[in-house]
Amino acid sequence: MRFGLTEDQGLFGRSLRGFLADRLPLDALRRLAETGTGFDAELWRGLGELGLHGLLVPEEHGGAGLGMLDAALAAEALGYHAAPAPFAAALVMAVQAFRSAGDAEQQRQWLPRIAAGQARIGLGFAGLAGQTGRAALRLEGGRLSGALDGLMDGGEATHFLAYLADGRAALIEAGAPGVTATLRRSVDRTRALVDLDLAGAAPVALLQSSNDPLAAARRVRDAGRVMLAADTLGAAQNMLDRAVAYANERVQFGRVIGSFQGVKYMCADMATMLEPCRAMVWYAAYAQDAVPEEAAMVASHAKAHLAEVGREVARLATEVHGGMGFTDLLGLHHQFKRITFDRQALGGPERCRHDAAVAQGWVAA
Amino acid sequence: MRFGLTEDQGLFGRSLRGFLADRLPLDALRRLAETGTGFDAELWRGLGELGLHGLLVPEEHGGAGLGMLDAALAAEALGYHAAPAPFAAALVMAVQAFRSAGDAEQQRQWLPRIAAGQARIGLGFAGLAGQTGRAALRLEGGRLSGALDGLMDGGEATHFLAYLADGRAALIEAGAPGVTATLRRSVDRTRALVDLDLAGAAPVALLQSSNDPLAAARRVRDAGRVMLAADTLGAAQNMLDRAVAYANERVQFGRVIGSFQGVKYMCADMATMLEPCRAMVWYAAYAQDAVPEEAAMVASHAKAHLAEVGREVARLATEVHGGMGFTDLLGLHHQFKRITFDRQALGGPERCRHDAAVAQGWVAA
Amino acid sequence: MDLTLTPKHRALREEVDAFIAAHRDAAPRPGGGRKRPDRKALDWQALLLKHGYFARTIPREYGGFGAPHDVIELAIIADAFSRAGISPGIHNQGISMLVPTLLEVGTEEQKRRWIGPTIRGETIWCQGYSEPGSGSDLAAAQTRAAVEDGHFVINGQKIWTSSAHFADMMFLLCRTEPDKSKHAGLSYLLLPMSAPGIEVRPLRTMTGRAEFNETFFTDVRVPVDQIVMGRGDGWHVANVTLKYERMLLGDPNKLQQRLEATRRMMEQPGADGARLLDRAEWRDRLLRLQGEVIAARNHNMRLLTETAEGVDSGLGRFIVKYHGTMLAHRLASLALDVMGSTGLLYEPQGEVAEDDPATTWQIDYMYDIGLIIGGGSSNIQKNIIGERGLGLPREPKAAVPAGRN
Amino acid sequence: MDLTLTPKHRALREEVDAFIAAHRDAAPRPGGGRKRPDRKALDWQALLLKHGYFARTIPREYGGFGAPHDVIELAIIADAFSRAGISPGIHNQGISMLVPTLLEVGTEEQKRRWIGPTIRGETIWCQGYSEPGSGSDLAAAQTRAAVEDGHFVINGQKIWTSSAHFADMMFLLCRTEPDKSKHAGLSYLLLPMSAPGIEVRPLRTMTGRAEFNETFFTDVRVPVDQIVMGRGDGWHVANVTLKYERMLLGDPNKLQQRLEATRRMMEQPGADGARLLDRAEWRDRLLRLQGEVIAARNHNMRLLTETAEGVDSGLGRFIVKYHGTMLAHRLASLALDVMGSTGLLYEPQGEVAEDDPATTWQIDYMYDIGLIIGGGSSNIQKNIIGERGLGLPREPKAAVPAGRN
Repeated sequence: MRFGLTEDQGLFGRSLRGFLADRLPLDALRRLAETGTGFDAELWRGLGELGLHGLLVPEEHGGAGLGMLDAALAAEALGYHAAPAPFAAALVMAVQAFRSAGDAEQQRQWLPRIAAGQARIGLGFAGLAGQTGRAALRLEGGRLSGALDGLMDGGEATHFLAYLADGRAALIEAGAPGVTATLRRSVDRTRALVDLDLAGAAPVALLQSSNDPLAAARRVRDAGRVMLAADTLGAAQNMLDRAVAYANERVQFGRVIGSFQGVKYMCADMATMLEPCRAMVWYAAYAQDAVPEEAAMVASHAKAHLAEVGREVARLATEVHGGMGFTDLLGLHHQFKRITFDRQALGGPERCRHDAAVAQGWVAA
Repeated sequence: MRFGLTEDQGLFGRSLRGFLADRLPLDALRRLAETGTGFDAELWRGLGELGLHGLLVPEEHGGAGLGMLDAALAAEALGYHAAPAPFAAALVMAVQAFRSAGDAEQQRQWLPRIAAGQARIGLGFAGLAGQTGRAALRLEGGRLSGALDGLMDGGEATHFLAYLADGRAALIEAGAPGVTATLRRSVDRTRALVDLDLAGAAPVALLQSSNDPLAAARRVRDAGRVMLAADTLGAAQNMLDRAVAYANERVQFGRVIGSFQGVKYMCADMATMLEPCRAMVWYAAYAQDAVPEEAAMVASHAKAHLAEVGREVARLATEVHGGMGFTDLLGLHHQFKRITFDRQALGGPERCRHDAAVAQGWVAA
Repeated sequence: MDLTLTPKHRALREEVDAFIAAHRDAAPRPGGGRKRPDRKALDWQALLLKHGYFARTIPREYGGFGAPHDVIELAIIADAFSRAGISPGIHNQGISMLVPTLLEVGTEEQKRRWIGPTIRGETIWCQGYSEPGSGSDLAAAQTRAAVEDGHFVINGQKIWTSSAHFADMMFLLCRTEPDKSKHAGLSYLLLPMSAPGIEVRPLRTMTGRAEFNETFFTDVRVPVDQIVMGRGDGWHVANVTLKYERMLLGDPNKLQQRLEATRRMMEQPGADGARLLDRAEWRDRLLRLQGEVIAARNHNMRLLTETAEGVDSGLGRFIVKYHGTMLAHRLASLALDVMGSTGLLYEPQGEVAEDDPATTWQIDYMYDIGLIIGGGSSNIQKNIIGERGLGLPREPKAAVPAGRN
Repeated sequence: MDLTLTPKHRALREEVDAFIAAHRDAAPRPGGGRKRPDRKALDWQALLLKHGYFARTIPREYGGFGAPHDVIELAIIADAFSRAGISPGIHNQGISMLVPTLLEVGTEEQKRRWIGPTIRGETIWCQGYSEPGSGSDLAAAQTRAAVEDGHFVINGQKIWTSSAHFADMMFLLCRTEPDKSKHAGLSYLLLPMSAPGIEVRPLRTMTGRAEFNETFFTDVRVPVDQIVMGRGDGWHVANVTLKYERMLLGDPNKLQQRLEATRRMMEQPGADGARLLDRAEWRDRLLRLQGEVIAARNHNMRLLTETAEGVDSGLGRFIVKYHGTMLAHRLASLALDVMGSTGLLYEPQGEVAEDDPATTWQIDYMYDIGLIIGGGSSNIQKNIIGERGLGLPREPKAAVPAGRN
């Protein structure tokens, strides 16, 4: 009966941040971002050792069996450090997809592989989440053809989970015959997008065990939205922390700039917007597991609200840094772009708010 | 070939402001606002002597034959001083109504009376402009029945011009049989609203000479919107001017508060929002006379934009004054409420922007 | 995070919903600025206290319900009232600021004496903080109190004393130690407004009502034991009160209440038969505010949990007033826009009778500006957030007082 | 107000429209931050100059078109290009800042020498203003120039010198009179970037490109006559340039260009076949920005008229940069939102080739933040607006430098 993190959760968040701070000093981040694949084998291994791969995978399938709030804390830490690591799609949405629409055998087969870090699944959602780009897939005679743009976490994926318009999802092996995956570098060089062209590709699994495939797909979408919201929370918090530190250091006109109300109030405005977002993200994540009647609404609201706050914080924190914020020297832009990515992926704020209205019955889908 | 006021226009604006500053010191304004009728006979006479009554009435009908930009300058001055005087409806929209939909005889009969200050016409527009409230009028056998809420400038009106849903407008004498006019005090005590209940009232004139009555009605609406935008420009400028003066005077923490960036930047933000509005209002007014293809779009845009800017300036200027801004002591609230009135009358910003989209063919009406 | 509702919580929710359904006609209309509670409001308050829907965790010996602190319970109650658009009880400066201040730093005797009548709405308090020369700069207060014959003898002037024209008591920040430094020379006294030598001059505000006052003190005598903490501790006590004032002014239940009320208006067909909720540009505005209200409410739940666990929320608490008052202003703005031209009507019914919705919203809209200013203006809040919340340096002292250029 | 189009104006409008229709394929893509003009851009520039669609009012003897100042003509031209979404020519610091500075305070010889090649896009200028220790506090510049043998000998360091890595010339603010007070000790020099002793180190920005540089000066020699105005006049000249920079950065034609481009995107059917322009929440956002762009454009027309009539616009001019850059940022924000997830793709083609729309908008979105910061950050702009525009007092000097608490 409390609204807050457990001691374990606090510890988990801190240790993950500590690990990332250690592994991703600016020069390392800069180097890893060069590739634009959003993946680094060593970082991936390290995150696996911390238990990230199987975070949401039930213990019976070799995971830690933790909940969406734990995953949100991980996403926040990854966003804070702009970590080039598959997560929202590969380790959260994919697990959610198997759990909500995979049959027992599919879960037994795939969830342990995800937990072991062997299956890294890029995931594409298109129309169902308000993504733009091509989204025309046909499943005929067990073969999948067509195009799906903008798969998340697809940079060095072993598999792709492609959603069909009816809410079913097909798992496809990267490199299988008929599968052409084109890496598209996104503005956020720590996370790539993949465009998929399929010509009679044979899925290795078809997730269709839900009674209501569209509802199952929406739950996957909602999980993803919460993760992107949490990612923005982390990235924006990082930018605010650095803006405050910079304002405490930088001298202009004979004074530390943080002593000028102009700069101080920018920091205060950022904190005022951002601080309530923390509890909002916690609740949105928690609701995915524990408050089904509110889950869809709060997931979409968290995504939309964090996108709006994130954009403001991204601009203001950069402004506080003056010219330095605009350069590559401090690397502040990694978080800036992280926030851009989170906003535009899986539906922008207008779309998310629309979905929140649908979830409340204010308007038809 | 210039974008600006003529020397005459500058002079006209200044002399009107000077007159109003002289006639409306705070104690006088406070007294006149008590009634809530938006009318004072002495002020009305004085404005007539300055030529305001017949400003837009053609010279052949005893007016000055000036244009909408001149009227906007008058509206701005009236807003600046929160003058309790019928104007937007009684002296602009009504004239526009006669000119666009009155026949020659009606113009000959009524325009001189308007110019002489004898006919003070309250005007009601309802659905056509996005007003809320009752708007159900029936014209049967030359008799008008039904209800129309929120007539502007109706406080001590001699006549009411009531628009029908088809764009025709009926002129009704106040106090005639079947006419019940209920004065409703608005939050802006310098301008009242009147609710009209009609039971078989006989119009003294029916304005129906336009080929396209709805288009004629929209031109009247647009003229009114420009006037309300200009009124907000004046009221907001007044609030900004006073905020700056107060910030230059008031001492806190041992300093004039205007020397604090916190206060200074509020003033700078207000000026940055408001200053471009001046040219916008000029152009919107000018376009009513001279750029027919843009007239509807810019009128609605000016109304919407000034409403948004006005609301921000109203809040910020009050904030700069601290507690004093919230009291009646400085009378700042007269302009605050003027801005509230301008925003909510003749369609709020969303409605006005919608109309701007319609005017550009972006969407069907 | 554990918001699982126990059977006890579910029962409470049903109980509150049933209570509201049974008694909703007895509730006074929420919003509309400050008035002295009328009979209806007092009766409603008594009913809420009796059921533990108000002052739920305040000990019984001080007049509360004496329930153990349970964030979920408080949330269930607040949520039920705001969903239903029903007044959750009286919120005034005595209840929301003085009571928690006394609970935190008052003596046992002070708690027993003042908390009960205050939460019942019988004793109305006003706040004697600001002075004409020191609105934002509270610690510069010049109203002085000298000790004579076991009494403080008060002389000076306060301003912005809301409710002073109908208040029974005042908590007063005044200078008792003129020899000490600015902040160390203040004390925090409690005094009856009926004391000889107090003159209250109402200040009419932009709402047209006299919600604030100037209060003049001429040799006003107060027994020396009517002090909270000790002499010279006034700045400390005042800051405790200000902390609760910030929480009061940012109250998320009020935000939720407004959001729901606005949504209900948008569900009504307009003159053209269409509902604004069906227009995407309007719906999006409402949704955007809904997202912010959700964030504010979740944040409040977090703060309540931290308070219950004795954690100092720091920054999380400092932002509440600025965040909440600005959001409240935007909610009232939307409500006015929804009402359109009919929302311009403004015919307040005075201190006692209930106002119509248009008038109530207009009052709220204006009063919000007052709340943005009062209790430490937004600029003061940003100083607090920046300096105490984020650790940024203070404004340096000016070498020469800045004047006109 | 007289915007009546004369037959001459109507003819011009038709002429420009016809020109655009005939030549639109020759135009480089607008937006996307700063690059050295490529062949296509230079050819386009030459074409515009020849027709008088660029540098229309600059005298022929300096390389312009030599038309008399006519606000309507300029508006007709700007409007035609922005409606068509076609590049209106090169806007860089040389053209928009140095050229008007020379026209205002340069010598006849300086005008004849520099304006022509600059407006043709052949001579690229960079601005040597900011230093590592003085970003916002320009007058604190420490780069010094001592006179020896008829030359200034420059030593020091500049930062944020945009385009320095491909510029031909620099206008430099440096300290030539070390004995004089802060503002009176500066001079404004013109020097070739090829001069020995200049080292340019590119600074990669968030766009991934090197749009800015650090520039180091070691005994760089410049003939003493390559100064604008006299020794010690540097602060005055720099402020003339800054005035034009503010105008450049708030350019309303760029805003109009962006608005139109965004509207066109919103008219395209999306993946689900629906047009965003048909969704009221999107349309309302576009409309709101359209209203602001209209205000900015009307305001610009007013300023142009005032300039032509020799009126000092004061406040009206001071707000332009802050207003324009913030609005540009919001326009780019909408454009990105319209593109959604496909707008995330970012594959810049380097200094020469054209970028795809998603990349171009992302660059603009980021570059806008740079523009909000550069040329005097928004806070500096607000100081100028508040102090010079509104007459509010300056920040008082600190008694003790403020540091950490």
